[in-house]
Amino acid sequence: MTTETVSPPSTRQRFRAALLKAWEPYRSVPLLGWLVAILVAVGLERLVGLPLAYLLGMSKVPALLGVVVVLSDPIRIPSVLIYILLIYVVPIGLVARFTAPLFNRIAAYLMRYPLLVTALVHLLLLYADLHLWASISDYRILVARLTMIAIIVTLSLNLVNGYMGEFSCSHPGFMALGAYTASVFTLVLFVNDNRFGEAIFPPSWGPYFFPVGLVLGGVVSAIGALLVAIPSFRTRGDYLAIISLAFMFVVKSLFENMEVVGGARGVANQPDYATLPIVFVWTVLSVWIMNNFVRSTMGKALNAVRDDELAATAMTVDTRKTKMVAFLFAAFWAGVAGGLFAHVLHYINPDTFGIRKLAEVLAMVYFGGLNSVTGSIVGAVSLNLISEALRPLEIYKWIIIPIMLILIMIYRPTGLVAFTEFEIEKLFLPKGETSKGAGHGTA
Amino acid sequence: MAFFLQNLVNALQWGSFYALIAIGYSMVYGVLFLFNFAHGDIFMVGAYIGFFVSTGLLALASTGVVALPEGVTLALVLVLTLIISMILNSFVGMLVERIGYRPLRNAPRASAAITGLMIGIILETGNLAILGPQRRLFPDLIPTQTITVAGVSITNKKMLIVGISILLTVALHQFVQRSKWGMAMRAMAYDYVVVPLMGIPVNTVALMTFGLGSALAAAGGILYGTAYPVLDPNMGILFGWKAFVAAILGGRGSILGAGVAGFLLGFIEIFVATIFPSTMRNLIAFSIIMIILTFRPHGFFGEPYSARLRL
Amino acid sequence: GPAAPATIKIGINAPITGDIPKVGEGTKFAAELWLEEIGGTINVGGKDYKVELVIEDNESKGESAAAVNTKLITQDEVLVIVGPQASKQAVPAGAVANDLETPMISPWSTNPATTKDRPWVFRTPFLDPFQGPVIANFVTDEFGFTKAGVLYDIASDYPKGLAEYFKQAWEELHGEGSVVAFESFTTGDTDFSAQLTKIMDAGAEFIFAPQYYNEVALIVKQAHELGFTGPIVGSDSWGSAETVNLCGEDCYGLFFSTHYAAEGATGATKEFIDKYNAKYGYVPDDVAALTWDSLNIVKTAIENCGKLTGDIKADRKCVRDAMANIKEFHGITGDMTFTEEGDPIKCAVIVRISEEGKFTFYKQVCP
Amino acid sequence: MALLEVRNMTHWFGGLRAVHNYNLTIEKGQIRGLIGPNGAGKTTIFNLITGVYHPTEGTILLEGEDITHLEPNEIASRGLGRTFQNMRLWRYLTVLEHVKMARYSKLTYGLVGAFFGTAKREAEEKANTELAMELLDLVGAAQFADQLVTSLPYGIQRRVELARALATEPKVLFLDEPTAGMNPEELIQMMEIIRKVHDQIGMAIFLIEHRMKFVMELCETIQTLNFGEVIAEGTPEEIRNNPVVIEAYLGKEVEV
Amino acid sequence: MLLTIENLRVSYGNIKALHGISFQVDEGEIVCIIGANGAGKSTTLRAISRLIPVEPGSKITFDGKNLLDYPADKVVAELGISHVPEGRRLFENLTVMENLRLAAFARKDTAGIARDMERVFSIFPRLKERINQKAGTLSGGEQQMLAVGRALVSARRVMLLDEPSMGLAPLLMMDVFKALKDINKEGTTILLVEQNARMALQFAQRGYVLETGNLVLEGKSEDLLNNPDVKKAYLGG
Ligand SMILES: Nc1ncnc2c1ncn2[C@@H]1O[C@H](COP(=O)(O)OP(=O)(O)OP(=O)(O)O)[C@@H](O)[C@H]1O
Ligand SMILES: Nc1ncnc2c1ncn2[C@@H]1O[C@H](COP(=O)(O)OP(=O)(O)OP(=O)(O)O)[C@@H](O)[C@H]1O
Ligand SMILES: [Mg+2]
Ligand SMILES: [Mg+2]
Repeated sequence: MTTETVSPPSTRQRFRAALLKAWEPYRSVPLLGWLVAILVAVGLERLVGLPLAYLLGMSKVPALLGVVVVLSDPIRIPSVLIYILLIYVVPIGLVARFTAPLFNRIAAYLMRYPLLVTALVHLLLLYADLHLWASISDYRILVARLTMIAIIVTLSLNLVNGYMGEFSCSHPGFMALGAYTASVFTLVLFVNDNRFGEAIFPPSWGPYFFPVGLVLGGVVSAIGALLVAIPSFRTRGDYLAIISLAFMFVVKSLFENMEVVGGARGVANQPDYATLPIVFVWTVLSVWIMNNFVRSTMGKALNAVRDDELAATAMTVDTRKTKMVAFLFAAFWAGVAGGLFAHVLHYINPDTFGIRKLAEVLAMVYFGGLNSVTGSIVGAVSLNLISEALRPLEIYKWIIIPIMLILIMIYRPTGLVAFTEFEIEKLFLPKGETSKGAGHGTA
Repeated sequence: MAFFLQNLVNALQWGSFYALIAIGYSMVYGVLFLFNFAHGDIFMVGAYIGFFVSTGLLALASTGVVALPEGVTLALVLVLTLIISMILNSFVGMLVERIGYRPLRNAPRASAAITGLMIGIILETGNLAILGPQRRLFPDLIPTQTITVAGVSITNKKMLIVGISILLTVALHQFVQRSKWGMAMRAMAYDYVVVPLMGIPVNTVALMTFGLGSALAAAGGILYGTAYPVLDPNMGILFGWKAFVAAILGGRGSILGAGVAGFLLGFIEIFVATIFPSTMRNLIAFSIIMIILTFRPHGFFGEPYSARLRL
Repeated sequence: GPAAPATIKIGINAPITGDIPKVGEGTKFAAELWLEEIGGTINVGGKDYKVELVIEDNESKGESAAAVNTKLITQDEVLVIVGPQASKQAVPAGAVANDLETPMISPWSTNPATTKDRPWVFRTPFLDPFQGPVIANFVTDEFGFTKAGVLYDIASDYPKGLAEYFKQAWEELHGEGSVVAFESFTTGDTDFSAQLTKIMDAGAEFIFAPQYYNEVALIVKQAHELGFTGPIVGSDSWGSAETVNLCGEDCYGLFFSTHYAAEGATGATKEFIDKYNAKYGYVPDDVAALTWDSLNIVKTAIENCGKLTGDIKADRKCVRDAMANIKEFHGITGDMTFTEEGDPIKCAVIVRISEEGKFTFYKQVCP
Repeated sequence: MALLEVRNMTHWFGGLRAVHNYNLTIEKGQIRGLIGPNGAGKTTIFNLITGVYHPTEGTILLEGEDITHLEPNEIASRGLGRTFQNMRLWRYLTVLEHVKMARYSKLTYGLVGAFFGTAKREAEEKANTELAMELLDLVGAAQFADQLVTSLPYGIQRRVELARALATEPKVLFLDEPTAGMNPEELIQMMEIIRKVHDQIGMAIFLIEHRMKFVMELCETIQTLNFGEVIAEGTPEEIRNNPVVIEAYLGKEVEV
Repeated sequence: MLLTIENLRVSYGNIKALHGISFQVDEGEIVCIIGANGAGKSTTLRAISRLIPVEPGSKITFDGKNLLDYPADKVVAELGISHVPEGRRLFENLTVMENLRLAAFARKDTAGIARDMERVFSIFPRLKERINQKAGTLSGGEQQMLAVGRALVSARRVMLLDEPSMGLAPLLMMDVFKALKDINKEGTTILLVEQNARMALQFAQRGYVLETGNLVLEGKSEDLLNNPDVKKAYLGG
């Protein structure tokens, strides 16, 4: 018995229809086509970006699609728009549209190979896009790395808050556990540092063992998660919310009191292991694994537990185990993300992992969309970019972002793109009428 | 012994604030079943409103419009400030309900929680943007008189604060348990869709819940201002989260429970700081809470319930 | 761009929102005042360069400060960065500046880690290891006390560091255990009754509280309410007009060590204070004074560099070298020389809060 | 040995004795009914047997094994499937996913499979999809497989619930008012479906109903419950004419 | 006419539930609406008690007043129309007594309330035994009793009943309908929605048949009971 709003006004519908019509030709562009088109655009930017920027009266290639420039220097708006149009929109549009048949054929051809091959081809292209785009400036690289880490955190929190329908507040704590563990791991073993002394192994080994440190961080935070999970999953209700909140305070306070890791001053000097490709690989891995999980019956059991726990148990679902697994799993990834985060910033302190981080991560989850892998990516990327872009607004940034979020919540209460996962197989399919048969034949 | 008693007195005062804010949380959480993460900031707004009202009143008094003895003027200002601020702040709470929560009645509970969180951030930043970065000094409405009994120093402020807090807790508890409005609030927590079928105006009930909670927050803010007279825009954040913990520790829907848990949190914090290195305050206090909840998952006065985030 | 007139961009990395917005404001105001003061230009090798300030908010967060530095360096292509203020942000931001080879000077960060092993990072204030003994010596000489109580914020770099250096210095003077109570709290706490009760119970003759202005007011008032009658001594973080605004009469007669005393200041210091006061309506904090000095150090370095090539990398290197080579600098917060690490050696001032609530000069203590 | 045996089961809710000294034996393939006035304790008996509550006294044996203190999911995976009086479906799962979910305890691919999508997982999921489609076909809901349940008509939802319970491979199927909210037409359809399912799979069925037409036509024997105690047990004919049952439950002018 | 519905149209998002139905209920009548699952019966009742918005062009008149001017709570409190919703919708966290007291929320006449409560307890003695039990722990049938009880206490002019027989034991069902008849005799108009069409038609004076959002038949109960189409579709042949 819910009260739904009446159908939207017709002007909006007409606008939508026009938009859809303009979009029509692009429906038949496969993912491959888009990736190549973007590659062309970022390649173009490398070649002529700077001269074009000079020509338009800017001293630099606009970072983050020019939003930063626009806000700090509104006279530049036309220049930025022209730049974006010439470098991104037009090339991508043209290439995507006119190469669509070609790439549909290639995509269909790729379908003959195992999924892994197709996936690798796409990932390589995606990374090439990212690399070319970001390496124009260190600022872009930093933002790209932080954004990808945010994707891991957001997705892992979505497992708990979206898929499992609990309200967990402990993610900053898990990140802290991962960040500290990974930092101590690399600093003790591979870095000559005045806190932990001489490196035990040759520093050049560090990058190769970095994954071990990250996994270790993930494991430690999963163990921490056990402390939260055992009491909270004994009964139903909002206990997780409160116990996890307490846990977050406990972790923060614990590190503040641990002199070995610098107490409130934190730990610095983490080596630069979390480079763009490394973060990219971990992000892809985490998205792939979490996406796999939520699409399996084991993962769907989370939804069953959320929607009706009693029914789930009556249908043989081991609800306690299901919740535990998902929660520890989510904590693991938050820990990994924390480890990466520490190595991107080269500095962490307990204060980084407090209430504010919590508000940020929660915002990303709910902005992007509950119960949704795509949504988590959308949420993490958009909020990170928006918050970087709005920096020139100083104080008003923290009025505008919350207002935006409230509006999203009011008009789309479950977030922008809720309840969607990738079907990896379908993602790579060729598009449009030419390919219908091909897709089904191989899927 | 004196040392212990002194800490007991300190803890009572500190707990009062947690209690007052926890009650407000409990109103909305226990009653409407929503996390109102803006509540800590509503407390902050209450304190600021109290600041402006009381400075205004003091300025008025100093013009000599009414010539009363110093003590009487201050007492009058305190009472007026309490009343006016509670009313004004209840409007703030109702506004929050209207903007942030009413449109989300049909949404998942967690979404409303996020709106609350965001409204909280807006209140903090808005305060900073409008009033600038300097802290405000809350006027001294209760000239401190310290009584020392057996080595324990007790101030008139402390007694007043503790007294008012207990009074408000009990009064609100009675209201929610006994009055029909209170009953309507509890009903709404369960199923607001059919509430109008009983002839109950849903929106009024929701507004009232937020209004009452916010009025209490204002009282908390003003008392807080008299005890810790430095106001800053972020003062509500940590307070709010901790009071939220207390609200649940008290048991869902139990106003009394929230009050008791608020005081308890105060005790734990003060005594942890007394016995252990005080840096371990949060560490130990929250560990204790985790342990309590492990063995008493429904809090002190709560009943088992199985409702969960509606998605 | 190449067509634009030659400008020098100076990045300001300030906490405009977040925990310490007043610090951000002071930074911003001082920087703007400074820009006015120099007429918007710096003369390098006979050529006038227009100066442009790029002020960015680091939200009082470490990672954000690092991001701000990265942006300032790679996106805005600033020549040099002034800030961040608090050590919490200056430590991570310093790493970025050092890695990207851009000179940075923090006006306020007193944590040794900020500049340690970072040839590109400098600072203007004296360090905690210096200030600790200054206060210990002062109290010993002035009052002849032997039992100290300390109350500090453990979650904040500055108070924690300073409290520890003080403790070390005090115990060197009066022996093991002479700090009878070493009590802490966490940022955001407002009730210190438990700690104060403990300190009093331990028999401390005075309390050292290296805290920020907002906490100072609460600590002093609560101590008085609990019946503490001894002096409460502070550090440079007390040096804000807000301290007296918030604390009122409770703070009159108390002492703290700092960079400069506003009341009774003379010469350039007084000039700065008056200008600031005239423009913004209040007496500048030490942050503002230190920011002012930092900017002037930057200016001196740029001038000493002698010539700007337009190649930003080379110019940054030139400025850094010039900065490292400044041996003597006469600032409004005192005269300073720089060590290897990029830290200044300078004198501290003991200030007494007068019965009118003014910061009056009491004595100077030099290393 | 009986398939399912309940011995001297008693249950108290605080001070309320909801079930008293209840006994039951069900053999393979039987269809048995449980009727009684509202609040007699029927649903409670279901909940006790399926582990939602644990009885204050008494034992429950499934194929001779004591299952009294097992958790609901363990009991369900040993072969007691059920539906609920007020249909408990999952709001955000599709019909197909509902049925597949009931295969949870039969999955063997483990966490490795869930995380990394092994070949074993693909095979198992595929097999379960096929099985689920068969069951949906059996209850006549196959064409709704990809829809969310909330958008479906009530009658279809009941069928989905039935298919879901069947997917647990029950040895005994517990149906709590399977026709509540259905019109006579649909009631007859439901009856046919249950007959069909019973013929094909051959499990035992234990059902609660207030619709006498349904109970009388389907069940071999019927228990009548009042105030938590069995007041009559027998064939439909015996029950229909039992004065105690008429007095307590059916009333004089029964409409069948 | 007490209640006149004209061209009532309702949709849930894009799903059109009612396509413009019109019917009337006279003072003191018992009228029933029958129809298959999903026909829109419950939707009709929800529209009358203003729980869901209606589309423009719909008209509902009650006692000469435009009912659409009243929000849901005023429909109960001022117009005296009560509604026993589908699926009972009790406040399961409150006790039986609290549920009943809440139902009297908008009433001021203490004596009247007490009388009505007594009446509820005399019709459903079982409720009296359970007076301090939480509604959520009542059995299905007990919950249904409480739902009807609440409506009896909240308003007495018109009662909208949505499948009151669902989940009731045969004997109790008789009791409930008898009680409803009594209530009707005392002047309460009843609009009933039922799956159990035979029972409903035996109980009501007039009936309407709703099919996928349209009214397809109307008439005296006896006529409908004997109508072959109705017999085939709704009375089980
Ligand atoms: N959790 C509980 N706590 C307290 N009492 C309960 C609880 N669950 C059920 N009861 C009581 O136990 C009795 C039996 O309830 P049960 O639900 O088994 O009835 P039922 O026979 O299924 O009735 P119906 O046909 O109306 O569904 C009822 O009086 C009910 O109020
Ligand atoms: N909240 C809702 N959201 C979307 N559609 C709904 C909603 N409620 C009802 N409907 C749809 O509106 C139509 C009419 O539903 P309604 O509940 O009025 O039917 P009904 O005649 O009462 O059926 P039943 O006998 O099952 O109670 C149905 O197609 C139903 O699916
Ligand atoms: Mg039942
Ligand atoms: Mg209906």
